[in-house]
Amino acid sequence: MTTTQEIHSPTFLTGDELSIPTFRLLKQDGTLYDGGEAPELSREQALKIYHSMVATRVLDERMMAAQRQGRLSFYMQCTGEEAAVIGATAALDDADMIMAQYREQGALVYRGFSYDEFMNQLFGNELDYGKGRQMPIHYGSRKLHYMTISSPLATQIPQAAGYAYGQKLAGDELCTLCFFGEGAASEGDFHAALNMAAVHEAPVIFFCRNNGYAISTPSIEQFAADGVAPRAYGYRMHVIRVDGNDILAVLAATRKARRIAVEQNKPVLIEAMSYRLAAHSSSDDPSGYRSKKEEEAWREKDPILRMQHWLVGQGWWNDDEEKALQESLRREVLETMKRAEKRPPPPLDSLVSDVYADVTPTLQRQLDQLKRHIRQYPEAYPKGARSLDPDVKARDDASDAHAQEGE
Amino acid sequence: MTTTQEIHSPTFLTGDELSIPTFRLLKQDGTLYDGGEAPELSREQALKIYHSMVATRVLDERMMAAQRQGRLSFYMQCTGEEAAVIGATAALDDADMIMAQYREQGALVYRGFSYDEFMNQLFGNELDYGKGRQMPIHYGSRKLHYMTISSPLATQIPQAAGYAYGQKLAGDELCTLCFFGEGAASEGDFHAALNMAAVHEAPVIFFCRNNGYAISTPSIEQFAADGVAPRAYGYRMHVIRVDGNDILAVLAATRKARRIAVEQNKPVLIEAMSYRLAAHSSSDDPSGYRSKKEEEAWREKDPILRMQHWLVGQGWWNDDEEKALQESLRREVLETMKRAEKRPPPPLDSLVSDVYADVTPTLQRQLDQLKRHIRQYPEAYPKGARSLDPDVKARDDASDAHAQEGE
Amino acid sequence: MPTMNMLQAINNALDIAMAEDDKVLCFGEDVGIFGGVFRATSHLQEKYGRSRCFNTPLVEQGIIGFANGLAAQGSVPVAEIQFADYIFPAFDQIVNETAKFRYRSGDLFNVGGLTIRAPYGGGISGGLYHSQSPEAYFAHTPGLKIVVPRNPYQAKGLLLAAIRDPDPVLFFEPKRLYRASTGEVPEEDYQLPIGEAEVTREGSDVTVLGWGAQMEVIERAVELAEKEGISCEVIDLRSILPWDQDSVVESVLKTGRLVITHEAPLTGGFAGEVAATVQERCFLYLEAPIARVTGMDTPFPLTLEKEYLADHLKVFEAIKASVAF
Amino acid sequence: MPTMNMLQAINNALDIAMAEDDKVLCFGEDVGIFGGVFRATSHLQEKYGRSRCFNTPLVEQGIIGFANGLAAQGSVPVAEIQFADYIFPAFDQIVNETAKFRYRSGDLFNVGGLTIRAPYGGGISGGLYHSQSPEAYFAHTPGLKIVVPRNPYQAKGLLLAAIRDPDPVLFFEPKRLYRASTGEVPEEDYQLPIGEAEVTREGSDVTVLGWGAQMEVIERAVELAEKEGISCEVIDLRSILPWDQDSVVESVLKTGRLVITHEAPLTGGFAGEVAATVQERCFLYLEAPIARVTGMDTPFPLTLEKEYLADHLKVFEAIKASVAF
Ligand SMILES: Cc1ncc(C[n+]2csc(CCOP(=O)(O)OP(=O)(O)O)c2C)c(N)n1
Ligand SMILES: Cc1ncc(C[n+]2csc(CCOP(=O)(O)OP(=O)(O)O)c2C)c(N)n1
Ligand SMILES: [Mg+2]
Ligand SMILES: [Mg+2]
Repeated sequence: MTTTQEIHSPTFLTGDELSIPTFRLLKQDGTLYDGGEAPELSREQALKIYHSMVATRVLDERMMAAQRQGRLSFYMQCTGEEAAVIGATAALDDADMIMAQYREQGALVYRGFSYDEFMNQLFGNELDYGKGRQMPIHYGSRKLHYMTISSPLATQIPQAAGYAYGQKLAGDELCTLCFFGEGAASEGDFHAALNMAAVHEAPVIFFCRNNGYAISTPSIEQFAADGVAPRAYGYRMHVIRVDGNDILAVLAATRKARRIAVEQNKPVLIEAMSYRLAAHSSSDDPSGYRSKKEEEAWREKDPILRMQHWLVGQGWWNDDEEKALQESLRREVLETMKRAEKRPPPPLDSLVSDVYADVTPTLQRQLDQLKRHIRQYPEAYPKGARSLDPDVKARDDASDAHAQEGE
Repeated sequence: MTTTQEIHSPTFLTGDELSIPTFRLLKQDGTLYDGGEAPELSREQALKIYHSMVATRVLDERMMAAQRQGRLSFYMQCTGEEAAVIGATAALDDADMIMAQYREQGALVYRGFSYDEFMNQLFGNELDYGKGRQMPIHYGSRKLHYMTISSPLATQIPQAAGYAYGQKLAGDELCTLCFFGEGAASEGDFHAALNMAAVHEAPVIFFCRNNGYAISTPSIEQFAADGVAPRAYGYRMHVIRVDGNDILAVLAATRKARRIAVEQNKPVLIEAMSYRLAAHSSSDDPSGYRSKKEEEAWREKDPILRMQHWLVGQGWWNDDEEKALQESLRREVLETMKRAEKRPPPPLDSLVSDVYADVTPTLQRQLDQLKRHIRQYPEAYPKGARSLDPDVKARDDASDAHAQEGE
Repeated sequence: MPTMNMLQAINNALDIAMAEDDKVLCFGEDVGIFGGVFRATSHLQEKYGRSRCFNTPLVEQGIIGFANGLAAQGSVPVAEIQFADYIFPAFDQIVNETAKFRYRSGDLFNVGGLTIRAPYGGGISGGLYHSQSPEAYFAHTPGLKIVVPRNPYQAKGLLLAAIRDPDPVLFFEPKRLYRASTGEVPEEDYQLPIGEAEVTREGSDVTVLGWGAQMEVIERAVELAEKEGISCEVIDLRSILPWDQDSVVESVLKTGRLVITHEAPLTGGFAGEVAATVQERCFLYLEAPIARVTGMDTPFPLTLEKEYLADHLKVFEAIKASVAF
Repeated sequence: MPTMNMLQAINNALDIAMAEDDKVLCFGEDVGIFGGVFRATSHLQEKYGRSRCFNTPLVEQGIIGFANGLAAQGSVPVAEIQFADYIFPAFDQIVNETAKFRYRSGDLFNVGGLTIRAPYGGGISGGLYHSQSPEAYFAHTPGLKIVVPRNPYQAKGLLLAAIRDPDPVLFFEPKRLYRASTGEVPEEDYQLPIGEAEVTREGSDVTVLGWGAQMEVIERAVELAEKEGISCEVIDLRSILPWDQDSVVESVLKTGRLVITHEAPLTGGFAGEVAATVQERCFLYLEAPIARVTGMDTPFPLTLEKEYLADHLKVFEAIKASVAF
């Protein structure tokens, strides 16, 4: 439906006539802005959120260090964006589906993915739910309603629209939250997704993490507009821009978005303004494309510290607790890492399973041929050769774990 | 760059806070709206525009009739949208590139594509610049700066951005105008194109013909927003919505858009509101998805009549001239159609030329093999068999024509 | 048994699937009230409502992305791509997503419920963009199944099997036969197996292999050949992926000769895969080179379409040449 | 002659092309100031300015659409796709547009100036989406040229030829060799022919054919084979499309045996096309079935990558089996 207003001189609109403000509640010192009202938040949930943020940070620090030591092939940090990711997750029903990009491990932490589960994926061992097929950080959990990460960017956005539409038809009263970066939002799939969700009224929350960069590309070379939020006008979609380093604002905004999605069956767009404090990934060195000064300025806005200040102000947290938490998490990371590293790789058969629901004759032939070949050169394929004389016990563990995960 | 305005309560924007008005100059009776000012338009150009509109309408009527008689395999009409297409074209420099969708033959008429040239394409004969390879209505003309039509929708939109960027680098002071339908604007390529053009400041005019339908799909099932225009906000792009049946408004808007594009190197979006008065194509029957009443309401807004009324008001046109024009055009269509129908098909070699700049050995082998085969069964391949005993004269004509077109 | 054309058989299969399981959804461009530009989804919106049969915006990558999400959620989407020529904007969603969904997640998630229907092929004066046969583009993608029916009976049974198959299926419909091919089709529910070829005619001198609309071309060629005393074994591959190597190999071991035909261009076409496999598995039994009769290595033309196509005369000549080798 | 690794050779070729012709542009994700995630475009923005070397938004279909438009206009775009695994969103622009531009317009317009560069292939612990070898997906597309270099010298000469070729070229770079492969590379401008294979080693018992990073694998396999007294003729196909049938056929007519290897999965891979063609053209000369040593018919795995890959031992075994047949 188009508007019926008329003009009789050729006046162009330029976008300057509208501006989308940023929703903020918490100042960096942990106090609220005047007029700001904290969302309802029990001490218990507040601490769960905070623990998750810290646990994510600690995991990231340790694993990046492990990567530098050569223990891990690849890693990506959530650092700087924990409030955006965990605040959004905390606003959801635990059964809502999350379809993330790759930098949202905080959501999994919040939902209870254990360090062991992280490590098994990172090391692609026999207990990895993904069976060692994808690069590190491509987590997934069926029981936690967290879709397995896929590297091609933005593909999950229209999928989230479809998933949410299915939830609506099923009458689940659930929604899907879809995370993506401001870079990924340039893909054609973004446009497809938002338009389809709006037309078909899918209960989906599109959550854009605008962290300023897509690898080396600053957002100013990604789009000419005032961020991603104004695109909502193109789909007549509810939209809010929120300070992504402000846990309370993210929580409040996402809760409200969820109500719009689930109660009105309408998609919502949230743009969380934040900053990727770390490198893009372990393969990246940001000094080639941005200044230390810029990084420092953002380090001042650390979302975890901000929440910590608020918690302390509430009387819910103190330095001793902080120290104890940090230490226990560090210890746990190191222990679980050691366990996971030592675990054997997935069995050879996992090379051909899950391509289809059942292994096809052609794949069976290819597997048999591979086995014959490995028998000839077992020393050249140590991981595969293990499977030919399987450590039955290890395998049983693995299938137990999978059975659990599959519910 | 994002705005710095802040709010402290989670207020969602919904799109209702903005509305994009429609620019109109001409009422259906040919008089101007109060406060409207006609763009500068010489009698000569006005008549050229009008002639082109009528010539397009006549061509469409006759060719659709020819299709119904089985003389033509397929046809698509511009009917109802002549003002949008021709008004936009008339606002351009003749050397500006036009990249169209398929329903914009009016642009070619305006630029001087002859009925003969149309017919040769429609009948895919040896004089067709496209060498009989594409379906009817896939016109192209290098000398008239009109890119050959391609059926896959929206692919020309990012191409137009790139073409315009090249024009800018070349310092041509020219722009590219890209036509597309409101349906095609749903494709991922649309988003890619507008974003890239905005970021890289390409002098391109994106001209959306919003004619209410994409085949059977009404625009209300195409998008939830107020048309296509609000998407410009997502790219910080100049935008105007114009009455597509109002030749003066389209002309004025596009002229201004062209100045923004060429002088400021900025892309512009124009949304022309109109209606597809005819069926989608000769394969379509609109009675399955829209009412006669709706069609009638739009027939009242006929853009050609509207311009005619204006011309008569200017004292530049009368009934006798109208009658003479109609008759001569009808006659010309029929004559040129007869000529084109009788023309032989393109030679057999055209099957393998232009796949690459030079015919590859494999293709040469395939052609030779085909020729041997056709020699065996000449009666089964009458069009191809002709080439084996070529009518040298006809071929020479064809290559003359191509030489001309290639400049 | 009623007589149906291929469109009616497809419509009937969709109707049965939607009636049986309300998780089945049909959508795509113009498939709603209009029933699709070919009318394969006629009356489904009336019967099952707008939420289960609907028009989508005009965006193939969105249609398949949306369908992938629905399938992952547990729905059973049947997505239509209006012409197979327009499936390419969805190539990433199909090849990188649909095909790899189960594998990459270690079977935590899958999109096995997905079926993608698309009319394909030439012979309708469609030129470059209403004629393509893109099956080989997808056949290089483990995780997909690809099915092409040759007549209404096959279309219904294979489509029902595709919708219920635990893996995602690309279902290419020979649009040239939509109305041209008619035949008896049971009214009841039935399925035909995916992954199995069918020997439609037994013979001893040469095996002739194809799928979809080419089966009709093969029939005409084989009739000419039989008149010249050549005994042909005809195989409809039906599934391009996974394909039934064993049935083809068995036939060639018997006849010693193989002619494969498809509409798509030669280079990189699926006949190459079949030929490469068969020469390996039947090496000592082959009495003539495996012949491929295909479209030419060019985009699909219009005016000279007849010359371009792999028609019955070209297949016939290839059969003769194989036997005479 | 300076020693360069493959990235340096590519960077050098781009530099030469941009210096020579200011219509040459380089763009893609992160190719600007950063010089690309692999640094193939290092310093080009500094040297030639932001208007000729720039970052694009993150949208592959847009990159190629934009590049098609530029090429049609007369510019000479060299577009980078960050990983070949991410070329699929641009599949429609490449297969329906780039490839068919000249043909459909009767040569009024063409995008011959276009070159698309993309790093491809496995062996870098990249899993499903940083390892694919998609050449066969494109090889079914008349109108495209496809080139894959095996070392720095080849990379420079072929890339310069690709940029200047009158047809659009897909240039797949074996990223595993980016830094691993070094060699002497002339500083001057030179071109190597597109469409011609190269015999890199002469031999008499068996022909071993590959391209790109597989050439290194073949070298190792052939060394093992030579130790066992098997004389191998090695061919680097270099161009996948159009491919040099005559050179391959000539070699097989001599050796009577052919082993083809590529990283991509078996089914629908380009080895099938080569095998199908060679069995037809060399039928009476073949002394063993043509063997294909390829990736398995699965998505690309991670932990068991070594097991999955078509490595030198598998190629070696295939050579032995061929000779022993
Ligand atoms: C389709 C596709 N193209 C390119 C890439 C390579 N790539 C991985 S991450 C990335 C940048 C993403 O930026 P953004 O979406 O802003 O997310 P952020 O990393 O900032 O969280 C790119 C280009 C990819 N994974 N998929
Ligand atoms: C990629 C692609 N998908 C589908 C089609 C089939 N198709 C041709 S025209 C059309 C409708 C286009 O509608 P719109 O863009 O509004 O243009 P209009 O016909 O109204 O001028 C469709 C779906 C196509 N040509 N290309
Ligand atoms: Mg980012
Ligand atoms: Mg329309």
